[in-house]
Amino acid sequence: MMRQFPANPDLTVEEFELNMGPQHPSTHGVLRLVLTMDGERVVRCKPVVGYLHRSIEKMAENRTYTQVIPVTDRLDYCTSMTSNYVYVMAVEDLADITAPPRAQYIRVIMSELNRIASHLLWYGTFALEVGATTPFIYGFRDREKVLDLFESTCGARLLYNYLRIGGVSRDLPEDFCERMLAFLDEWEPLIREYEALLDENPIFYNRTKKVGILSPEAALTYGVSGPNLRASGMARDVRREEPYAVYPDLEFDIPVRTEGDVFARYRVRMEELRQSARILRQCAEKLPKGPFLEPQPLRLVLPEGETYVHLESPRGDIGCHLVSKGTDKPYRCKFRTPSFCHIEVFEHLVRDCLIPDIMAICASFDVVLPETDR
Amino acid sequence: MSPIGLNHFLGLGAVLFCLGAYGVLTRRNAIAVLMSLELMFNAVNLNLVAFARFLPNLDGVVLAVFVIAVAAAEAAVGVALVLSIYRNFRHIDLDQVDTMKG
Amino acid sequence: MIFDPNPVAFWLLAAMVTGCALAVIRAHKLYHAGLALVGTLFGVAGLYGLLQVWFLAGVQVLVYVGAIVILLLFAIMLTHHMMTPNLKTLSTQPWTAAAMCLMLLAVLLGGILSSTWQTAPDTTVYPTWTSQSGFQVAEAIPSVKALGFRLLDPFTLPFEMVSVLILVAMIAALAVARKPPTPEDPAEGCEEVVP
Amino acid sequence: MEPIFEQFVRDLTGGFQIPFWAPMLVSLGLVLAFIALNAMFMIWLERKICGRIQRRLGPMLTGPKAWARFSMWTGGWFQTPCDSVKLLLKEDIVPAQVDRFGFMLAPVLIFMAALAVYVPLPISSTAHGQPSPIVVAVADLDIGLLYVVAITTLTILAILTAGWASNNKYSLLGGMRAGVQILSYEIPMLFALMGPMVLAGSLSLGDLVLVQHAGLFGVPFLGWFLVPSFLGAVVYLICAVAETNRPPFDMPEAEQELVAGFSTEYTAMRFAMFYLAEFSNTFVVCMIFTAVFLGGWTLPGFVPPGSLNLGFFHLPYFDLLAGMAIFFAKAYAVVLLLMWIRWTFPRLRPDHLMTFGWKFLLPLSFLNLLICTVLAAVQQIYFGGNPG
Repeated sequence: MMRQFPANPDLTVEEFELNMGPQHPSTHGVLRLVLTMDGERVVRCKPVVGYLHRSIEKMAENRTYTQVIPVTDRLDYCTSMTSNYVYVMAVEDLADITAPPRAQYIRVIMSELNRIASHLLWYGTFALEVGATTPFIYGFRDREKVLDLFESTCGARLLYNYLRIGGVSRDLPEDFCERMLAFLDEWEPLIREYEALLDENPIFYNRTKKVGILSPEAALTYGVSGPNLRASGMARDVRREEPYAVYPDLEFDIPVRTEGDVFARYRVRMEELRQSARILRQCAEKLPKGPFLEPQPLRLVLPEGETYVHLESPRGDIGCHLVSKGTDKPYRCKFRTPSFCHIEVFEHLVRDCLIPDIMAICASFDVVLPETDR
Repeated sequence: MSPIGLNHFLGLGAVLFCLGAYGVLTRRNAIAVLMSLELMFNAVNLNLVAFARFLPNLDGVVLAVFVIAVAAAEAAVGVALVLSIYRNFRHIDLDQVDTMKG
Repeated sequence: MIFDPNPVAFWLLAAMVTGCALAVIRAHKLYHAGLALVGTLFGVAGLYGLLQVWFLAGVQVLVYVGAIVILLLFAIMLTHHMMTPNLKTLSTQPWTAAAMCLMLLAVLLGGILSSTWQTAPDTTVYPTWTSQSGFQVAEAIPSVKALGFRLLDPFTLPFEMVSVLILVAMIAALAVARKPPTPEDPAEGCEEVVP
Repeated sequence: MEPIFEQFVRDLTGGFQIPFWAPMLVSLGLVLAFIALNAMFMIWLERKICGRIQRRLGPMLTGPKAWARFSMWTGGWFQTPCDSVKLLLKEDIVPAQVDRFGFMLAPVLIFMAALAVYVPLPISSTAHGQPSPIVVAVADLDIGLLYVVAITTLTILAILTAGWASNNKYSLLGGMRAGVQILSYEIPMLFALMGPMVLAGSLSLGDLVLVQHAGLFGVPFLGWFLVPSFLGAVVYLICAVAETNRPPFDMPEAEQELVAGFSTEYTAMRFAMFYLAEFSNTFVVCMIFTAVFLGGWTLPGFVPPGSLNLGFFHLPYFDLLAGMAIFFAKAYAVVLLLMWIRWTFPRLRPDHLMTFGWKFLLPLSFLNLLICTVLAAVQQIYFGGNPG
């Protein structure tokens, strides 16, 4: 009689394949992880992306330079401002346009507010992934107030379409700075409250400490950027290394942790919330008067050439590679998005973890799927 | 209906025991054999308790407690063996676990 | 007081026990056999209840259903694909086995019927502790206390031996079911393997 | 239950002899009604507490608008009845690839367990028309605590069966997790309960309460086993949360990990049965905690009169009603504690859960048993024997 001997004698139970996603409560949209499991332990993990592909880059090739801006909103719905910004920056770089100083400040204000909104959203969902429901509501509650500020500025709460080539679409409302400062005064003490809910909780501590450790070398190899890179001990920040807009005039620290685990990523983002508030206060103080937009022709024609610019979005280093053939439409518009790189890391980090660790690790990287697939 | 006496319980115990024995003899799956063994344990226990109550002597119940304890130990070791067999052969068909035959 | 179990309850329980036992030895899906085993065990627990040995009925459910059967079900889940029925249920000679078992049954029943048992109504004075009078007070139903005293008074040594046996069995089970240690094996294995 | 019930009927009708099956039927009906109504109330309360903790209002729209205007605690009263009706009316789906027998059996099994576990739970006592106070329970079993623990194991079986029969990997993982978790936490739980058992010298829940009322070392305020067996109470409460699969121990149905664990494939009425059983079990562990550690329906040094005469109105069975009020007040205090825990903590990881149970709770429960045994011996030697 046939006797089957095991291929791998170390197996205790049968390995099976588990499709986590594309529809799963905690893959935030449509990430699919093909997991090979040994009981609760992950043997292999293969992330599958592309379920949310909308061919944004191709669409950009068929629109005039101004018309592309609303499309970039959809790049990352959590931080539309920075997506707008990186594209506008590329166009301005190629066309050699400089936005007026007031517009520069407004852009920084919007970027930082959006960073706060994005990190708050992340805080809520991350806590939800490790099973705490209450922080979710806390995070979303305060995000609402940021969205109110956006709404009063550009009329939209999610997809702003606010930045323009050469400035921003409209000036800040009269009382914007007062309202922003009032919000910061009210909100900054609440960061302590967020931390109190999670930081000192032994369950949370055990779930996140020494879980999903990403070494600095591996982080660089995979192209990890932003808070995730800084949590692995690399003090890299585009705002500091290749300062754009008015960042050189502003004082802020770059929070760094050396552990590289889930907890470190969480802490770095919490500190970034404080730093963003600090930047915003300085901006409110220094905001100059003057024009907010240097008007450009409706049908803007860019000289032939190409450029690559990048900036620090809440998720990391987002870049735009723009190629112009001297027409009114981009020849090629390629976005380098941080989430795409971060998803690659899962394969490496999730191995030998338990299912709950997958959730904690994936959530800690703050991956946004529309940005990944574009 | 006629009153129920000791013989009724003993008869039921005998039926249960034979069903268990049939299972042990015919089942090929190790876990199924373990289950049939539990049936036989239960038949014995039933007899012990019936004796304890009809020939009034509590010792039968005490013995039944011991049997349950031993059955628990047996099941633990049995399942461990089954898992071990499964790890080595990728199946738990007892008729094919015959490498000791040489 | 003559001890007289309720006949209706007895026959119902007997039918349940026998029916479920048949399912245990014939079910095609092993998991169903496990569920049927639970039915049998509950039936036997009911019979214990009928015999007024409530403590044993409780222990039966707690240990058998709560531990042993769950353990067996775990073993089934770990060693089988989820839904494949166990195809080769019976060995090559089911009829020989059936004949043998029927003969065994005949012998047992013959023995039972031909014997006369010295049955007697339960008049034992089960010792019970009360604060007023120490050991005394008769109880017709073997209470948990009576059983406890019985277990610890003449049967102390076997009682302790059983605890040693369980300890040994536990260690043995761990030793057998453990993964062979590999260098990169984490100190804390996955939890399902520990029976 | 029976003597009181007979007495009650006799009082009411003037000497009517009830058939033997009537008390059983009545108590079955009472328990069923209690499970349904209490679960509805608990779900409403849970949502309100959750809302309070998360700084929102919770359900406010269903129910009388005038009440909702008054405060958040008076709004949304009809939310859970509406939800139940919705669940009842939904299509009952049995997926094609499931094991039909197991799939249909599991909810029935879990509900049976939830129902049967109420039998020995004492909620009050009365001396009305009786020579000595009688414990009000469906049946105050001699093996009460053992019975409760034994019946609880049926829950594991049901969840395992649901997980296996659903033929879904998430369900299977959820079922396995539940099995391992409940099995592991049953052991420290049993040992935690053993402390009070030793102190009272009985397994019967009614006896346990009466012993607590009598007090330890002759001091009634030491009577609640919460005091002498404090460690046991803590261990029991933690294990009880784990046994009922409530967060932070809700690994088996962890939404973010296993979708809905063992109940992923269940819809409509079958899902409602799981849900109902879960809330019922939560309340049961609170009732057991009340009876075993918080002195049940008694307050130290307080014995309610058998009937209350207000002059214009004579209230019989006053001791029964007062006992019930005290008992449910205590039980709901424990419920509130569990809800507070639920909405504050993140979820544990399965291996941490195992380590916590085996390496921390189990030794702690052993220590508790040791302390209780010493205390029981002291009580027995110096204060005239076992109070039980």
